[in-house]
Amino acid sequence: MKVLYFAWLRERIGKAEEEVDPPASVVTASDLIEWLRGRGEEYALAFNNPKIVRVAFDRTHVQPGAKIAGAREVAFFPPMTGG
Amino acid sequence: MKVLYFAWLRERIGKAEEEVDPPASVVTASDLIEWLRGRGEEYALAFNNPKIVRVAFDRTHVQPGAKIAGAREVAFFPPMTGG
Amino acid sequence: MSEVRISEHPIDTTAEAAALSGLTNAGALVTFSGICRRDEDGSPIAALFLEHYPGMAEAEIERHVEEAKTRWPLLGVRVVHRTGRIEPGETIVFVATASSHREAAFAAAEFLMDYLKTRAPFWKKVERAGGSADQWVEAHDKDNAAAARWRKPKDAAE
Amino acid sequence: MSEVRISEHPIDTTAEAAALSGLTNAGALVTFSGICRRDEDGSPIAALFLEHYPGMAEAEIERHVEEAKTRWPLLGVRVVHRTGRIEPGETIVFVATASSHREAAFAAAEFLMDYLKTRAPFWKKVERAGGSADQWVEAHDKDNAAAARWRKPKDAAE
Repeated sequence: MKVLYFAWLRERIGKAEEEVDPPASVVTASDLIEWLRGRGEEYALAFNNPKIVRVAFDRTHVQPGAKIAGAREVAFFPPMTGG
Repeated sequence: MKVLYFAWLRERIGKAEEEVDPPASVVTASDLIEWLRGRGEEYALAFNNPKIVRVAFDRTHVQPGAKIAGAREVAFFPPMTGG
Repeated sequence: MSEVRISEHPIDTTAEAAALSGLTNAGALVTFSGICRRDEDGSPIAALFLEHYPGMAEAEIERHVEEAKTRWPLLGVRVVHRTGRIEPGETIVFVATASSHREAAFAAAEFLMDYLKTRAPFWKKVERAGGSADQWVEAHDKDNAAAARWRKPKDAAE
Repeated sequence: MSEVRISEHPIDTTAEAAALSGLTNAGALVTFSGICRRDEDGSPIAALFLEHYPGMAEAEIERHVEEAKTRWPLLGVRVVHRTGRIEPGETIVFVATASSHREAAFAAAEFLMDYLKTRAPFWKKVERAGGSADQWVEAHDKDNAAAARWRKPKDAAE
Protein backbone atom coordinates (compact mmCIF):
# COMPACT_ATOMS: atom_id res chain seq x y z
CA MET A 1 0.00 0.00 0.00
CA LYS A 2 1.26 3.45 -0.90
CA VAL A 3 1.15 6.05 1.86
CA LEU A 4 1.49 9.81 1.22
CA TYR A 5 2.23 12.59 3.71
CA PHE A 6 1.63 16.30 3.19
CA ALA A 7 2.61 19.62 4.79
CA TRP A 8 3.97 19.30 8.35
CA LEU A 9 3.28 15.57 8.42
CA ARG A 10 5.63 15.20 5.46
CA GLU A 11 8.21 17.43 7.14
CA ARG A 12 8.09 15.62 10.49
CA ILE A 13 8.25 12.14 8.97
CA GLY A 14 10.94 13.26 6.55
CA LYS A 15 9.43 11.73 3.44
CA ALA A 16 6.56 12.47 1.05
CA GLU A 17 5.61 8.87 0.38
CA GLU A 18 6.47 5.26 1.07
CA GLU A 19 5.24 1.72 0.54
CA VAL A 20 4.04 0.00 3.71
CA ASP A 21 2.72 -3.47 4.43
CA PRO A 22 0.75 -3.36 7.69
CA PRO A 23 -0.43 -6.57 9.42
CA ALA A 24 -3.98 -7.88 9.01
CA SER A 25 -4.96 -6.37 12.38
CA VAL A 26 -4.78 -2.91 10.76
CA VAL A 27 -8.33 -2.48 9.44
CA THR A 28 -9.21 1.22 9.61
CA ALA A 29 -7.45 4.52 8.95
CA SER A 30 -7.13 4.98 12.74
CA ASP A 31 -5.52 1.56 13.05
CA LEU A 32 -3.00 2.52 10.38
CA ILE A 33 -2.13 5.73 12.25
CA GLU A 34 -1.57 3.74 15.46
CA TRP A 35 0.61 1.26 13.61
CA LEU A 36 2.64 4.02 11.92
CA ARG A 37 3.20 5.74 15.30
CA GLY A 38 5.13 2.63 16.40
CA ARG A 39 7.56 2.90 13.51
CA GLY A 40 9.79 5.56 15.04
CA GLU A 41 10.07 8.91 16.78
CA GLU A 42 9.43 10.91 13.62
CA TYR A 43 6.08 9.10 13.14
CA ALA A 44 5.19 9.51 16.82
CA LEU A 45 5.83 13.24 16.47
CA ALA A 46 3.88 13.57 13.22
CA PHE A 47 0.88 11.69 14.66
CA ASN A 48 1.09 12.98 18.25
CA ASN A 49 -2.45 14.40 17.87
CA PRO A 50 -4.20 11.89 15.61
CA LYS A 51 -7.54 13.71 15.96
CA ILE A 52 -6.43 16.58 13.78
CA VAL A 53 -4.96 14.41 11.03
CA ARG A 54 -7.14 14.11 7.90
CA VAL A 55 -7.21 10.99 5.74
CA ALA A 56 -7.93 10.24 2.08
CA PHE A 57 -8.23 6.84 0.41
CA ASP A 58 -7.54 6.88 -3.31
CA ARG A 59 -7.89 10.67 -3.36
CA THR A 60 -11.24 10.83 -1.56
CA HIS A 61 -11.78 12.21 1.96
CA VAL A 62 -12.66 9.52 4.51
CA GLN A 63 -13.40 9.41 8.24
CA PRO A 64 -10.81 7.88 10.63
CA GLY A 65 -13.03 4.83 11.11
CA ALA A 66 -13.15 4.04 7.37
CA LYS A 67 -11.91 0.58 6.37
CA ILE A 68 -8.74 0.49 4.35
CA ALA A 69 -9.69 -2.68 2.47
CA GLY A 70 -9.02 -2.17 -1.22
CA ALA A 71 -7.38 1.28 -0.97
CA ARG A 72 -4.23 1.53 -3.05
CA GLU A 73 -3.21 5.02 -1.96
CA VAL A 74 -3.67 6.33 1.57
CA ALA A 75 -2.87 9.99 2.29
CA PHE A 76 -2.44 11.76 5.63
CA PHE A 77 -2.49 15.54 5.95
CA PRO A 78 -3.33 18.45 8.28
CA PRO A 79 -6.60 20.40 8.04
CA MET A 80 -6.63 22.14 4.66
CA THR A 81 -5.74 25.80 4.28
CA GLY A 82 -6.06 26.50 0.56
CA GLY A 83 -8.04 29.13 -1.28
CA MET B 1 -40.60 74.84 -8.65
CA LYS B 2 -38.77 72.66 -11.17
CA VAL B 3 -40.42 69.33 -11.97
CA LEU B 4 -38.59 66.48 -13.76
CA TYR B 5 -40.09 63.41 -15.44
CA PHE B 6 -38.21 60.22 -16.33
CA ALA B 7 -38.69 57.11 -18.46
CA TRP B 8 -42.32 56.48 -19.51
CA LEU B 9 -43.56 59.44 -17.44
CA ARG B 10 -41.34 61.68 -19.55
CA GLU B 11 -42.57 60.02 -22.74
CA ARG B 12 -46.26 60.26 -21.87
CA ILE B 13 -46.08 63.87 -20.72
CA GLY B 14 -43.90 64.75 -23.68
CA LYS B 15 -41.31 66.74 -21.77
CA ALA B 16 -38.36 66.04 -19.47
CA GLU B 17 -38.81 69.04 -17.21
CA GLU B 18 -40.85 72.17 -16.62
CA GLU B 19 -41.38 75.00 -14.15
CA VAL B 20 -44.70 74.84 -12.31
CA ASP B 21 -46.35 77.11 -9.76
CA PRO B 22 -49.00 75.09 -7.88
CA PRO B 23 -51.50 76.80 -5.52
CA ALA B 24 -50.97 76.82 -1.74
CA SER B 25 -53.39 73.89 -1.35
CA VAL B 26 -50.73 71.61 -2.88
CA VAL B 27 -48.80 70.51 0.21
CA THR B 28 -47.54 66.95 -0.39
CA ALA B 29 -46.08 64.99 -3.30
CA SER B 30 -49.48 63.29 -3.68
CA ASP B 31 -51.20 66.66 -3.85
CA LEU B 32 -48.82 67.71 -6.60
CA ILE B 33 -49.59 64.56 -8.61
CA GLU B 34 -53.34 65.23 -8.29
CA TRP B 35 -52.84 68.82 -9.37
CA LEU B 36 -50.67 67.80 -12.36
CA ARG B 37 -53.31 65.24 -13.46
CA GLY B 38 -55.70 68.13 -14.01
CA ARG B 39 -53.33 69.84 -16.42
CA GLY B 40 -54.24 67.74 -19.46
CA GLU B 41 -54.72 64.30 -20.97
CA GLU B 42 -51.01 63.59 -21.23
CA TYR B 43 -50.63 64.16 -17.46
CA ALA B 44 -53.73 62.09 -16.68
CA LEU B 45 -52.23 59.24 -18.72
CA ALA B 46 -48.80 59.52 -17.12
CA PHE B 47 -50.25 59.55 -13.61
CA ASN B 48 -53.16 57.15 -14.22
CA ASN B 49 -51.77 54.86 -11.52
CA PRO B 50 -50.24 57.26 -8.96
CA LYS B 51 -49.39 54.40 -6.57
CA ILE B 52 -46.54 53.16 -8.74
CA VAL B 53 -44.99 56.59 -9.33
CA ARG B 54 -41.84 57.29 -7.29
CA VAL B 55 -40.91 60.76 -6.08
CA ALA B 56 -37.67 62.54 -5.20
CA PHE B 57 -37.27 65.99 -3.65
CA ASP B 58 -33.93 67.61 -4.39
CA ARG B 59 -32.51 64.25 -5.52
CA THR B 60 -33.57 62.27 -2.45
CA HIS B 61 -36.26 59.57 -2.41
CA VAL B 62 -39.39 60.58 -0.49
CA GLN B 63 -42.75 59.01 0.31
CA PRO B 64 -45.92 60.30 -1.45
CA GLY B 65 -47.04 61.97 1.78
CA ALA B 66 -43.84 64.03 2.12
CA LYS B 67 -44.32 67.80 2.27
CA ILE B 68 -42.99 69.74 -0.67
CA ALA B 69 -42.19 72.85 1.38
CA GLY B 70 -38.71 74.07 0.46
CA ALA B 71 -38.02 71.59 -2.34
CA ARG B 72 -36.55 73.25 -5.40
CA GLU B 73 -36.50 70.18 -7.66
CA VAL B 74 -39.27 67.55 -7.64
CA ALA B 75 -38.80 64.42 -9.77
CA PHE B 76 -41.36 61.78 -10.78
CA PHE B 77 -40.34 58.41 -12.17
CA PRO B 78 -41.35 54.73 -12.44
CA PRO B 79 -39.90 52.01 -10.17
CA MET B 80 -36.18 51.80 -10.89
CA THR B 81 -34.72 49.10 -13.12
CA GLY B 82 -30.98 49.81 -13.16
CA GLY B 83 -28.04 47.54 -12.42
CA MET C 1 -10.76 54.36 -1.34
CA SER C 2 -13.92 54.39 -3.39
CA GLU C 3 -15.04 55.60 -6.78
CA VAL C 4 -18.46 55.92 -8.38
CA ARG C 5 -18.81 56.69 -12.05
CA ILE C 6 -21.65 56.95 -14.54
CA SER C 7 -20.68 57.00 -18.17
CA GLU C 8 -22.00 56.53 -21.69
CA HIS C 9 -18.78 54.79 -22.69
CA PRO C 10 -18.17 51.02 -22.62
CA ILE C 11 -16.87 49.78 -19.27
CA ASP C 12 -13.33 48.42 -19.28
CA THR C 13 -13.80 45.85 -16.49
CA THR C 14 -10.13 44.85 -16.64
CA ALA C 15 -8.92 48.38 -15.95
CA GLU C 16 -11.58 48.86 -13.26
CA ALA C 17 -10.57 45.69 -11.40
CA ALA C 18 -6.89 46.54 -11.78
CA ALA C 19 -7.51 49.87 -10.06
CA LEU C 20 -8.40 47.97 -6.88
CA SER C 21 -5.82 45.22 -7.10
CA GLY C 22 -2.94 47.37 -5.90
CA LEU C 23 -4.57 47.83 -2.50
CA THR C 24 -2.51 47.29 0.59
CA ASN C 25 -3.39 44.02 2.19
CA ALA C 26 -6.66 43.29 0.46
CA GLY C 27 -6.84 39.50 0.64
CA ALA C 28 -10.15 39.34 -1.20
CA LEU C 29 -11.37 41.05 -4.35
CA VAL C 30 -14.90 40.42 -5.61
CA THR C 31 -16.22 41.77 -8.90
CA PHE C 32 -19.69 41.72 -10.36
CA SER C 33 -20.44 42.48 -14.01
CA GLY C 34 -24.03 42.88 -15.09
CA ILE C 35 -24.10 42.09 -18.79
CA CYS C 36 -26.74 42.87 -21.41
CA ARG C 37 -28.36 39.53 -22.30
CA ARG C 38 -29.36 38.51 -25.80
CA ASP C 39 -32.89 37.68 -24.65
CA GLU C 40 -35.32 39.42 -22.31
CA ASP C 41 -38.50 37.59 -21.27
CA GLY C 42 -37.79 34.89 -23.82
CA SER C 43 -37.44 36.97 -26.98
CA PRO C 44 -34.26 38.36 -28.55
CA ILE C 45 -33.34 42.00 -28.04
CA ALA C 46 -31.36 44.36 -30.24
CA ALA C 47 -30.20 46.60 -27.40
CA LEU C 48 -31.06 48.14 -24.04
CA PHE C 49 -31.36 51.85 -23.57
CA LEU C 50 -30.43 53.07 -20.08
CA GLU C 51 -31.85 56.37 -18.86
CA HIS C 52 -30.78 57.92 -15.55
CA TYR C 53 -31.34 60.93 -13.31
CA PRO C 54 -28.03 62.82 -13.48
CA GLY C 55 -26.89 64.08 -10.11
CA MET C 56 -29.26 61.91 -8.12
CA ALA C 57 -27.90 58.64 -9.56
CA GLU C 58 -24.32 59.41 -8.49
CA ALA C 59 -25.46 60.70 -5.08
CA GLU C 60 -27.65 57.67 -4.43
CA ILE C 61 -24.88 55.21 -5.33
CA GLU C 62 -22.32 57.11 -3.26
CA ARG C 63 -24.65 57.04 -0.29
CA HIS C 64 -24.90 53.26 -0.54
CA VAL C 65 -21.14 52.89 -0.97
CA GLU C 66 -20.72 54.84 2.29
CA GLU C 67 -23.36 52.64 3.93
CA ALA C 68 -21.49 49.52 2.75
CA LYS C 69 -18.28 50.90 4.25
CA THR C 70 -19.94 51.31 7.65
CA ARG C 71 -21.29 47.74 7.52
CA TRP C 72 -18.18 45.88 6.36
CA PRO C 73 -14.41 46.46 6.67
CA LEU C 74 -13.79 47.45 3.05
CA LEU C 75 -10.47 48.59 1.68
CA GLY C 76 -11.83 49.66 -1.68
CA VAL C 77 -15.06 49.96 -3.63
CA ARG C 78 -15.68 50.78 -7.26
CA VAL C 79 -19.02 51.17 -8.99
CA VAL C 80 -19.37 52.01 -12.67
CA HIS C 81 -22.78 52.24 -14.33
CA ARG C 82 -23.23 52.71 -18.02
CA THR C 83 -26.03 54.70 -19.64
CA GLY C 84 -27.32 55.13 -23.20
CA ARG C 85 -27.55 52.36 -25.80
CA ILE C 86 -26.01 49.04 -24.73
CA GLU C 87 -25.82 45.98 -26.97
CA PRO C 88 -25.97 42.31 -25.94
CA GLY C 89 -22.70 41.16 -24.41
CA GLU C 90 -21.74 44.64 -23.22
CA THR C 91 -21.41 45.46 -19.53
CA ILE C 92 -24.21 47.54 -17.98
CA VAL C 93 -22.83 47.76 -14.46
CA PHE C 94 -19.59 46.83 -12.71
CA VAL C 95 -19.07 46.60 -8.95
CA ALA C 96 -15.77 45.70 -7.28
CA THR C 97 -15.15 45.35 -3.55
CA ALA C 98 -11.85 44.70 -1.78
CA SER C 99 -11.41 43.61 1.83
CA SER C 100 -9.13 41.57 4.04
CA HIS C 101 -11.96 39.06 4.35
CA ARG C 102 -13.86 37.33 1.59
CA GLU C 103 -17.15 37.39 3.51
CA ALA C 104 -17.06 41.19 3.64
CA ALA C 105 -16.14 41.56 -0.03
CA PHE C 106 -18.94 39.19 -1.14
CA ALA C 107 -21.59 40.71 1.14
CA ALA C 108 -20.77 44.30 0.16
CA ALA C 109 -20.88 43.50 -3.56
CA GLU C 110 -24.28 41.81 -3.19
CA PHE C 111 -25.60 44.65 -1.03
CA LEU C 112 -24.53 47.26 -3.60
CA MET C 113 -26.06 45.32 -6.48
CA ASP C 114 -29.36 44.81 -4.64
CA TYR C 115 -29.56 48.54 -3.95
CA LEU C 116 -28.53 49.56 -7.45
CA LYS C 117 -31.37 47.44 -8.82
CA THR C 118 -34.06 48.96 -6.63
CA ARG C 119 -32.97 52.42 -5.41
CA ALA C 120 -30.62 53.95 -7.95
CA PRO C 121 -32.54 56.11 -10.46
CA PHE C 122 -31.90 54.21 -13.71
CA TRP C 123 -34.52 52.87 -16.12
CA LYS C 124 -34.10 50.26 -18.85
CA LYS C 125 -35.89 50.23 -22.15
CA VAL C 126 -35.72 47.22 -24.46
CA GLU C 127 -35.16 47.74 -28.16
CA ARG C 128 -36.52 44.57 -29.78
CA ALA C 129 -34.93 42.87 -32.73
CA GLY C 130 -37.27 42.94 -35.74
CA GLY C 131 -38.59 46.43 -35.24
CA SER C 132 -41.48 45.97 -32.77
CA ALA C 133 -42.11 48.84 -30.35
CA ASP C 134 -39.60 49.59 -27.61
CA GLN C 135 -40.69 48.57 -24.12
CA TRP C 136 -39.75 49.85 -20.65
CA VAL C 137 -38.54 47.04 -18.39
CA GLU C 138 -40.79 46.45 -15.38
CA ALA C 139 -39.36 46.31 -11.88
CA HIS C 140 -39.11 42.79 -10.46
CA ASP C 141 -40.58 41.88 -7.09
CA LYS C 142 -37.66 39.57 -6.47
CA ASP C 143 -35.25 42.51 -6.71
CA ASN C 144 -37.25 44.32 -4.03
CA ALA C 145 -37.17 41.21 -1.86
CA ALA C 146 -33.40 40.96 -2.35
CA ALA C 147 -32.93 44.57 -1.27
CA ALA C 148 -35.24 44.15 1.72
CA ARG C 149 -32.96 41.58 3.34
CA TRP C 150 -30.36 44.28 4.04
CA ARG C 151 -32.87 46.54 5.76
CA LYS C 152 -32.16 47.40 9.37
CA PRO C 153 -34.93 47.42 12.00
CA LYS C 154 -35.00 51.23 12.03
CA ASP C 155 -35.82 51.24 8.28
CA ALA C 156 -38.81 48.95 8.73
CA ALA C 157 -41.32 51.75 8.34
CA GLU C 158 -39.80 52.83 5.04
CA MET D 1 -18.81 25.06 -19.56
CA SER D 2 -16.37 24.71 -16.70
CA GLU D 3 -12.64 24.58 -16.22
CA VAL D 4 -10.47 23.74 -13.22
CA ARG D 5 -6.75 24.34 -13.31
CA ILE D 6 -3.89 24.12 -10.82
CA SER D 7 -0.69 25.80 -11.83
CA GLU D 8 2.61 27.11 -10.51
CA HIS D 9 2.40 30.08 -12.85
CA PRO D 10 0.95 33.48 -12.01
CA ILE D 11 -2.81 33.71 -12.63
CA ASP D 12 -3.88 36.10 -15.38
CA THR D 13 -7.24 37.08 -13.89
CA THR D 14 -8.07 39.24 -16.90
CA ALA D 15 -7.70 36.37 -19.34
CA GLU D 16 -9.58 34.02 -17.00
CA ALA D 17 -12.55 36.39 -16.67
CA ALA D 18 -12.52 37.08 -20.41
CA ALA D 19 -12.86 33.34 -21.06
CA LEU D 20 -16.30 33.44 -19.43
CA SER D 21 -17.47 36.78 -20.75
CA GLY D 22 -18.31 35.50 -24.22
CA LEU D 23 -21.01 33.25 -22.82
CA THR D 24 -24.41 33.24 -24.45
CA ASN D 25 -26.89 35.12 -22.35
CA ALA D 26 -25.00 35.26 -19.06
CA GLY D 27 -26.44 38.36 -17.44
CA ALA D 28 -24.22 38.07 -14.36
CA LEU D 29 -20.52 37.40 -13.97
CA VAL D 30 -18.98 37.20 -10.48
CA THR D 31 -15.26 36.84 -9.89
CA PHE D 32 -13.34 36.25 -6.69
CA SER D 33 -9.59 36.74 -6.38
CA GLY D 34 -7.83 35.56 -3.25
CA ILE D 35 -4.70 37.64 -2.99
CA CYS D 36 -1.55 37.07 -0.92
CA ARG D 37 -1.63 39.70 1.85
CA ARG D 38 1.42 41.60 3.09
CA ASP D 39 0.67 40.64 6.69
CA GLU D 40 -0.49 37.42 8.30
CA ASP D 41 -1.55 37.48 11.95
CA GLY D 42 -0.22 41.01 12.29
CA SER D 43 3.35 40.56 11.08
CA PRO D 44 4.74 41.07 7.60
CA ILE D 45 5.37 38.09 5.37
CA ALA D 46 7.89 37.56 2.58
CA ALA D 47 5.84 34.97 0.72
CA LEU D 48 3.41 32.08 1.01
CA PHE D 49 4.29 28.60 -0.12
CA LEU D 50 1.34 26.55 -1.36
CA GLU D 51 1.58 22.76 -1.29
CA HIS D 52 -1.12 20.54 -2.79
CA TYR D 53 -2.04 16.90 -3.35
CA PRO D 54 -1.78 16.48 -7.13
CA GLY D 55 -4.65 14.51 -8.59
CA MET D 56 -6.83 14.79 -5.52
CA ALA D 57 -6.86 18.61 -5.57
CA GLU D 58 -8.19 18.77 -9.14
CA ALA D 59 -10.70 15.97 -8.51
CA GLU D 60 -11.99 17.56 -5.31
CA ILE D 61 -12.47 20.98 -6.95
CA GLU D 62 -14.14 19.44 -10.00
CA ARG D 63 -16.51 17.54 -7.74
CA HIS D 64 -17.55 20.79 -6.07
CA VAL D 65 -17.92 22.57 -9.40
CA GLU D 66 -20.33 19.80 -10.46
CA GLU D 67 -22.14 20.14 -7.14
CA ALA D 68 -22.45 23.93 -7.70
CA LYS D 69 -23.91 23.27 -11.16
CA THR D 70 -26.61 21.06 -9.70
CA ARG D 71 -27.50 23.69 -7.08
CA TRP D 72 -27.60 26.80 -9.27
CA PRO D 73 -28.35 27.49 -12.97
CA LEU D 74 -24.76 28.25 -14.00
CA LEU D 75 -23.66 28.95 -17.56
CA GLY D 76 -19.95 28.83 -16.79
CA VAL D 77 -17.49 28.19 -13.96
CA ARG D 78 -13.76 28.67 -13.81
CA VAL D 79 -11.46 27.84 -10.91
CA VAL D 80 -7.71 28.41 -10.99
CA HIS D 81 -5.53 27.68 -7.97
CA ARG D 82 -1.88 28.55 -7.84
CA THR D 83 0.77 26.50 -6.03
CA GLY D 84 4.41 27.04 -5.08
CA ARG D 85 5.89 30.33 -3.88
CA ILE D 86 3.51 33.29 -4.02
CA GLU D 87 4.50 36.83 -3.08
CA PRO D 88 2.31 39.54 -1.52
CA GLY D 89 -0.06 41.07 -4.06
CA GLU D 90 -0.11 37.95 -6.25
CA THR D 91 -3.31 35.96 -6.78
CA ILE D 92 -3.55 32.62 -4.96
CA VAL D 93 -6.93 31.55 -6.22
CA PHE D 94 -9.42 32.79 -8.79
CA VAL D 95 -13.06 31.74 -9.10
CA ALA D 96 -15.47 33.01 -11.76
CA THR D 97 -19.15 32.09 -12.12
CA ALA D 98 -21.56 33.11 -14.86
CA SER D 99 -25.34 32.82 -14.76
CA SER D 100 -28.49 34.49 -16.04
CA HIS D 101 -29.15 35.56 -12.45
CA ARG D 102 -26.90 37.44 -10.09
CA GLU D 103 -28.10 35.52 -7.02
CA ALA D 104 -26.90 32.24 -8.57
CA ALA D 105 -23.54 33.66 -9.64
CA PHE D 106 -22.86 35.15 -6.19
CA ALA D 107 -24.00 32.06 -4.27
CA ALA D 108 -21.98 29.65 -6.43
CA ALA D 109 -18.79 31.72 -6.11
CA GLU D 110 -19.15 31.84 -2.31
CA PHE D 111 -19.95 28.14 -2.14
CA LEU D 112 -16.86 27.26 -4.19
CA MET D 113 -14.59 29.48 -2.09
CA ASP D 114 -15.92 28.09 1.20
CA TYR D 115 -15.24 24.55 -0.04
CA LEU D 116 -11.85 25.37 -1.47
CA LYS D 117 -10.83 26.74 1.94
CA THR D 118 -11.88 23.65 3.89
CA ARG D 119 -12.01 20.61 1.59
CA ALA D 120 -9.51 21.08 -1.23
CA PRO D 121 -6.14 19.54 -0.35
CA PHE D 122 -3.90 22.61 -0.28
CA TRP D 123 -1.70 23.80 2.59
CA LYS D 124 -0.18 27.22 3.13
CA LYS D 125 3.18 27.89 4.71
CA VAL D 126 4.25 31.40 5.66
CA GLU D 127 7.75 32.57 4.84
CA ARG D 128 8.38 35.44 7.27
CA ALA D 129 10.23 38.59 6.39
CA GLY D 130 13.43 38.86 8.43
CA GLY D 131 14.36 35.21 8.32
CA SER D 132 12.43 33.69 11.24
CA ALA D 133 11.31 30.09 10.79
CA ASP D 134 8.61 29.24 8.26
CA GLN D 135 5.21 28.41 9.73
CA TRP D 136 2.30 26.33 8.47
CA VAL D 137 -0.95 28.29 8.50
CA GLU D 138 -3.54 26.85 10.86
CA ALA D 139 -7.06 26.12 9.69
CA HIS D 140 -9.64 28.67 10.83
CA ASP D 141 -12.82 27.67 12.62
CA LYS D 142 -14.68 30.42 10.82
CA ASP D 143 -13.84 28.81 7.47
CA ASN D 144 -15.35 25.56 8.69
CA ALA D 145 -18.43 27.44 9.86
CA ALA D 146 -18.70 29.13 6.46
CA ALA D 147 -18.53 25.78 4.67
CA ALA D 148 -21.07 24.20 7.04
CA ARG D 149 -23.83 26.60 5.98
CA TRP D 150 -23.99 24.89 2.55
CA ARG D 151 -24.37 21.45 4.04
CA LYS D 152 -27.54 19.59 3.14
CA PRO D 153 -29.52 17.61 5.74
CA LYS D 154 -28.19 14.31 4.36
CA ASP D 155 -24.58 15.43 5.05
CA ALA D 156 -25.31 16.24 8.68
CA ALA D 157 -23.56 13.12 9.92
CA GLU D 158 -20.37 13.99 8.04
